[in-house]
Amino acid sequence: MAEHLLEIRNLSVEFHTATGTVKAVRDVSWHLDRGETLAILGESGSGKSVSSSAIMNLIDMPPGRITSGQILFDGQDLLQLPDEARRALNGCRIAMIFQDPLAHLNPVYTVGWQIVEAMTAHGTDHATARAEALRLVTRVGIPNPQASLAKYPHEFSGGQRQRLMIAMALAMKPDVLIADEPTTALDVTVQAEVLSLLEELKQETGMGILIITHDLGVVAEIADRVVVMNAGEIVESGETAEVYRNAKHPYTRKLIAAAPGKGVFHDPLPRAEAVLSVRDVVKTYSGFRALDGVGFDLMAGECMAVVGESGSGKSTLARILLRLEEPDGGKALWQGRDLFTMSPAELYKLRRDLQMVFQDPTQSLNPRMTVFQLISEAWIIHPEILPKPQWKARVAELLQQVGLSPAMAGRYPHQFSGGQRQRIAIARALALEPRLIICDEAVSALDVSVQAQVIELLDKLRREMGIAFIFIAHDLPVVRDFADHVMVMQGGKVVEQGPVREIFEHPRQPYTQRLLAAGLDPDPEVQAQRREARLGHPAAMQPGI
Amino acid sequence: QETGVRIVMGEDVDLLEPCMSTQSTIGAVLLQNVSETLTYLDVGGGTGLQPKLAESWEQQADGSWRFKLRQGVSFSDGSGFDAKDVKHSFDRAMSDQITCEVKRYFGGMTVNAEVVDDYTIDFKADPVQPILPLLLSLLSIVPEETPVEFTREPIGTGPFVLKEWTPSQQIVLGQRDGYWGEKPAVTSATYVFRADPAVRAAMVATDEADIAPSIAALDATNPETDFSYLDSETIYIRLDHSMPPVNDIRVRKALNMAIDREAFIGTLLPEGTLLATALFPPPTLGWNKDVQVWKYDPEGAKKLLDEAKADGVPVDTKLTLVARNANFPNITEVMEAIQQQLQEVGFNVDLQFYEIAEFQKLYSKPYPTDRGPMMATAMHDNSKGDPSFTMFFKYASEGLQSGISDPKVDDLITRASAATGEERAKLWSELQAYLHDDVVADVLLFHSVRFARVAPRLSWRPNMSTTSSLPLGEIGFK
Amino acid sequence: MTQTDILPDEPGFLRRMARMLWADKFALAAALFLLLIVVLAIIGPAWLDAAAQKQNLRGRNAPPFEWDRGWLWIMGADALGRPLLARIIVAAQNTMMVAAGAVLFSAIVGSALGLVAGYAGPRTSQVIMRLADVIMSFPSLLIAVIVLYILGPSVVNLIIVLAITRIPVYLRTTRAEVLEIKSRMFVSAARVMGASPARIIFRHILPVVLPTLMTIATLDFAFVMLAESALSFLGIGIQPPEITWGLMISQGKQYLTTAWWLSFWPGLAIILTTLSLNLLSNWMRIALDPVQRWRLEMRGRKHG
Amino acid sequence: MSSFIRKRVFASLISLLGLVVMVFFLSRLTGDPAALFLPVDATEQMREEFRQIHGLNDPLMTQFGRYIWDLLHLDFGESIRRARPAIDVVLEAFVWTLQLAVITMVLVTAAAIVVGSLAAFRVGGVFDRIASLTSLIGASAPDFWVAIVAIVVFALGLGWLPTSGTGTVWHWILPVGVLFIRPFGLIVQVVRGSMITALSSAYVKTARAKGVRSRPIIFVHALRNAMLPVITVIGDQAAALLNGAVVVETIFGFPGVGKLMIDAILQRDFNVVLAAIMVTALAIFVMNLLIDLAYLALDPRIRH
Ligand SMILES: Nc1ncnc2c1ncn2[C@@H]1O[C@H](COP(=O)(O)OP(=O)(O)OP(=O)(O)O)[C@@H](O)[C@H]1O
Ligand SMILES: Nc1ncnc2c1ncn2[C@@H]1O[C@H](COP(=O)(O)OP(=O)(O)OP(=O)(O)O)[C@@H](O)[C@H]1O
Ligand SMILES: [Mg+2]
Ligand SMILES: [Mg+2]
Repeated sequence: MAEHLLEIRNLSVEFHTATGTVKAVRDVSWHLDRGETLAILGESGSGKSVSSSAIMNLIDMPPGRITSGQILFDGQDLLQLPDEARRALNGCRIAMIFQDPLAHLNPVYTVGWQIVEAMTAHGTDHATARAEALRLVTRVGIPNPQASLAKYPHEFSGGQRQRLMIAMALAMKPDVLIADEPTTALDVTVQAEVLSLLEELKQETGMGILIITHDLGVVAEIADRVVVMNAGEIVESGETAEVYRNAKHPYTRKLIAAAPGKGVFHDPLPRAEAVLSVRDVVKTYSGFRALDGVGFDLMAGECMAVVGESGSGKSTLARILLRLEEPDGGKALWQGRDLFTMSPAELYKLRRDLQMVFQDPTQSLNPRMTVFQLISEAWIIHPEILPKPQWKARVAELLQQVGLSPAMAGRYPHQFSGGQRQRIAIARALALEPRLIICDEAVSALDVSVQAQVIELLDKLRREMGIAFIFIAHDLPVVRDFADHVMVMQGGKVVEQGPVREIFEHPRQPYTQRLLAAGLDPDPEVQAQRREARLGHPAAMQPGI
Repeated sequence: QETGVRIVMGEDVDLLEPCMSTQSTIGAVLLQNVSETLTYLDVGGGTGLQPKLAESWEQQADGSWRFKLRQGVSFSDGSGFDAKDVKHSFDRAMSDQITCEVKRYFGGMTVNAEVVDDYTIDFKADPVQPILPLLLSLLSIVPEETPVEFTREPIGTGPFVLKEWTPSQQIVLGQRDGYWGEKPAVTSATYVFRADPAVRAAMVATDEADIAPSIAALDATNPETDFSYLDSETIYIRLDHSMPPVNDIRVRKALNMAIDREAFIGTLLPEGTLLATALFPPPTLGWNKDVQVWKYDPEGAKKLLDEAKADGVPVDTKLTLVARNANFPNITEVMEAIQQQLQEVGFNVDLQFYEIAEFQKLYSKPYPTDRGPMMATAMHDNSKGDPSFTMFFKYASEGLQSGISDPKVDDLITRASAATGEERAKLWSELQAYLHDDVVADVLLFHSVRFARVAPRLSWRPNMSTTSSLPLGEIGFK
Repeated sequence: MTQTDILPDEPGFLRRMARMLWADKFALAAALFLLLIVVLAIIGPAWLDAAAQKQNLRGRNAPPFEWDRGWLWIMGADALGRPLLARIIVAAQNTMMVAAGAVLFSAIVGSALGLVAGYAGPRTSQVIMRLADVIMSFPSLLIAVIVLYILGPSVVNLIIVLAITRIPVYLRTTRAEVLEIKSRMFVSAARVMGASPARIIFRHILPVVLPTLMTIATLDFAFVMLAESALSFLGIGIQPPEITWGLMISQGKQYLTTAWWLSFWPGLAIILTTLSLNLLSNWMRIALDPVQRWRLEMRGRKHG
Repeated sequence: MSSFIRKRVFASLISLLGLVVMVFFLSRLTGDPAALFLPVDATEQMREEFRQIHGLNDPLMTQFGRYIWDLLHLDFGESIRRARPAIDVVLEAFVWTLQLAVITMVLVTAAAIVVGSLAAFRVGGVFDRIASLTSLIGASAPDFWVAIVAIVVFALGLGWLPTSGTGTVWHWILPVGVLFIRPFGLIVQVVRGSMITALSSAYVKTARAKGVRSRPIIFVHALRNAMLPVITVIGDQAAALLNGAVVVETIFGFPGVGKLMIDAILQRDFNVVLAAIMVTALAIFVMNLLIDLAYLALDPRIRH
């Protein structure tokens, strides 16, 4: 057998939990060669992150345990290597981009320091490392790179953090890059830039890329081969195009079939009184205008998608509408009353009606509460919703609705995969039966089949119960399928808004047009054509990268 | 360091004010080293009152005392010593501008000093004071120029001068030239302060100090270096005769008989401790050696109590036994043992310890009105050789800490205080016996002893006066 | 993944705790020791008071490990010939009452104020913090003397005096942590759900701070047990012939070089109690933290 | 930042004033200095004169007014006992206390952080057990025990160190050593607890993925996150030292502010008490300010 750059043979990983052993990865094998991109697709919670953590020696053992297998890197079995040798490889020859960037950045150090450390840990001198860090941050498209290096993680938007993680991973130009959902929080234009950056580096250094993603478009764009995982096992693998065309395993077929963006546009709802009407919201962070005169109207049962550049203030808008942060100006009338000037007591009464699914699911779940406690807390706070005897049944129902097993109710957040946590957060929001849910990248970490299921659920709630949605998303196909209304943001301003069909079919603003053009198609062949077209017309790319 | 000595004391010296040198910590540094007095009581040698800056004294017809002063004496600042200095020293100490401790010994009398000539001075007291020369052994003489406020630079006629004083750390005395008397063998003395007795003992053992005037009895294990001495402190339980059941003499007797004093010695209190029959120690004028210590007789005590009870005395009343914390070593255990012994014969005793200020309120008049029957354990110090320093305060009806009011006692005190010589001694003896046997004024317990540790290179032994002064002149080297 | 409609029944909380306690033998021993102390504290005075108070000057400072006098004398006797073991057992009640009282009082008041200071606005916080500064720079002895003079001596006042001086450490610790924790996203999430400040504080913030507070509290236990005897000397609180371990130690202090056992055994009792409390609180820190809990659960499995 | 400090200084001055008022009036409720300064046998007339001289006969408000007036002229009054300016007495002692506190806390902090972090790195390991056990035993042992035993061993037995006093470097070793123990035990435990949580967080995984060595992971990545409760407790312990280390001062004859303050309180030497409290309070306020600044420096999330 030819020597591969990285090869995993028969890897099995299990976790100990209070309710029994969880077999997270079962007998998984795959390989990655130099200059190759391998995509791992699969159900959320199917063991993708765990198996890649195993490569980096990052599984806590115990409670985790590698029960079998080999991880061969350059021919030597990593599992047999002493810790010190593995440490020396980490970051230098094998690097990883984590799925959940906020939790994975150290909150008390500046991002500059953290990126520099990735290099100094392997002997680069400080000055060189600093220069390189600046270059990297510029390359991943962080605005105002010099100043950004001195900022702390919590001062960045979700997508910016993700790009910082990418910069950190690329610092040493590793041989193998493991990218765990590197673009979930990126808008398509930035995503395109990041993907081309990876591609470029691959050409340049012969790096092998292992990319874990749910986005079939991303797979189509960069992957040479794919591996499909389901419930801890590999169900299918092969050339990207081949798998797309002739998927053999029913799960793969289901995945491909579930790819969003093929439905019919929602027709605009009949005009009615707006439940939420927002005007001229302004927010500044020490001089920086994160929101600049944002305004829109939202009717009951309407779903408004907010799309836009990463860092354009979408999450900030969500936080401000929920009064988690104080606005510097503007109005937000909820059923005629201004949310911004409400007293805490009034606000408290309204809380139940306005819910949010946060962009970083891990951080938004109290690590000391079980899933059951997390979800049922809603009913403790608002006892009028559900009498106690029904809690268990309702939790089970909610978990099932978001595609989780009720058996998981006794587990704690850290025992879940990224996508599973996101679904817990959705279930929690639904438990309150609110009138408005703000979903900040609520489905970005879900594989397309689960995503479809969740979207369908949300759509049903929208139709049947008149729940309004503010749906912050990067994934244009999903927006296309789910939204009634689209608002496009850039640099803290609303650049364009209108009914979904209008925006998608007749975008007026150049930014919107660029955004739509940058969308990826799940079909590798279609995507290959687009790529060629794009390379032929470099002008389509955003300058300055 | 050969001829220097290092002395480790238990308490920091706050002041080096000559008029305060009746306070033992100050006296230990100043008395007879820096400051001298007209007369000097030789407690250790047993020779009584000796001349110091006064060469002789006599009582005159009107009861006043005339002192002839020593000539050719100079203060350490160079000025000469004469009667004006004595007068100033006295007036300064009595002034109401400063609070000199020595003043308390002159309470209840008015004394006037009159300069007769440069080396003669008269002290006129009203009422007449037979023990005035003794009282003057407490007054340190300072130069005439000393201002009437507390000084921190003591000037005296003694053989030593204050060389260095780092508060809370050390005091250094150095020998001076031109001292009128014999040149001491010691040329300098360094005083340091350590509150913990074990540390003081250890310091002599490690040769960090030469004399530790007071160490714990338990640490006094080395007969080569450790010596015991009677320290003139007497421990007793003051009874309050104004309240039942203690106002009944049988009850007071029972209290005395219930306590097994012997059992304490060599156990909780060091060997050498004396049983007390008076509130002043044996080498005091008029000591009555015929007064017998109350015998330990629990049965007798019980019987007395039963009798009293039969007569309607409320003997079951709860008696509060109060004591001052850390008043003397082992006080907690001693008090617990006493409490138990009292309880064994049928008393109902509650033990209470107090901080000094709180204790003072209970111990001195005016007594709290809601006090209930209270017994105060206290210590009294009289190393001055005369019972008058004790009797009035502790037993006279007007006495500040008196628990009794007995006309005969009052009368005896007045008469004894005015008497001299044999007569005085006799009256004191009589009073001692009367208080102890007839009035059963209080529960007298012990005359306590202390221990000193002395480096082997010194030929110096502690005695009763060591508690109030430590004349460096007495220290010799082997 | 099998889909079931009912939630699995978790093993009962107590059973789970018991299993985790069993897994950590140190903590188990600590728990048993504390249980013993508590039992002794309850029954001790009734059971052994007479023996503990019976003086016997002939047997004073009797050395330990002499079997012929009976088991009560196994630790030797004190300066009045009273058996030390009996005294330690009898003293457990007062000691525990005062120590637990003072520690709980200061911890509860301190952390409550700290939660308020951390969660409330800057003005309230400033007032509370400066108050803490004042308490922090108020010498405990002065508080004791003042309380003694104004309120009079009693055990409750003793507890108050001991507690007051320790309030600032809980207060400051809690506040510092609250400042950080309240910026965490799960707190925001709870706010969005409409959780009341009380719920956020007690359900979301407090559990994170609690382990640290417990660590401090366990060591304060030792501190309070020792400090209490220092205040007895002012006449406040426990007085001989009532006993506490702290008092026994200070009474035995002068015999340190001649009869070490007088203060050694009560000292050992304090050390063991503190140690047990600490081991237990360390165990609790792990047992109550879902992220760490495997350390105990895994071990439990292996052994049991 | 400077407005933060300005506000803080202002608030601290108010609390200092409050402290002075409180101590002034409360301490005067605790008895008559005359009774303590003069011997029991002193006459009432002498007491009266004493009160007159020291202005204790004036109405309390007059006394207070006079005190504040003098204070505004930076006159802290005279020590009754020592017949010299109270502030001189206090500052002399405070210099020693400050040195002792700084030296001890620097050593404690360094040692406790290293030991606590390493213990947390391998929870339940041999080092963890040994470090925890010894530090806890030390921390719960009565301090005078430790002090006396240290003197017996190192000065009397081995003759390596002087028993007590000041003067050379050697004189510092025993006092600092004894003072070291309790804060060390406490801080080790707090560091350990806090570090266990920090070491299991996701950013530590990131650091490992970057190939950072264990030592910087512990001492750079995790430690800073774990520091909030730690510096609070360090501050608390430092405050305790700034208030004076009574046992050490008593036993080692160390001329610090602790024994001075106790003596002054027991003697009701009010001016010294007030001056001492003001000086130590000032030190504690400054220290708390530094600690609050340290919070801000350590955790950017707190800055808002
Ligand atoms: N510490 C743990 N204890 C118990 N179970 C765990 C633990 N960590 C992960 N798991 C389980 O292992 C399985 C695989 O998780 P993993 O994170 O690899 O999923 P994933 O494929 O990356 O999913 P996603 O796409 O949602 O990120 C999940 O079912 C999860 O519940
Ligand atoms: N606490 C903060 N301090 C300073 N700047 C902040 C802070 N929070 C957000 N910002 C800035 O505000 C801008 C908007 O951030 P926001 O999180 O709203 O972006 P977003 O639109 O949600 O982006 P993404 O899609 O990447 O999540 C960003 O440029 C970010 O750097
Ligand atoms: Mg994952
Ligand atoms: Mg965002």
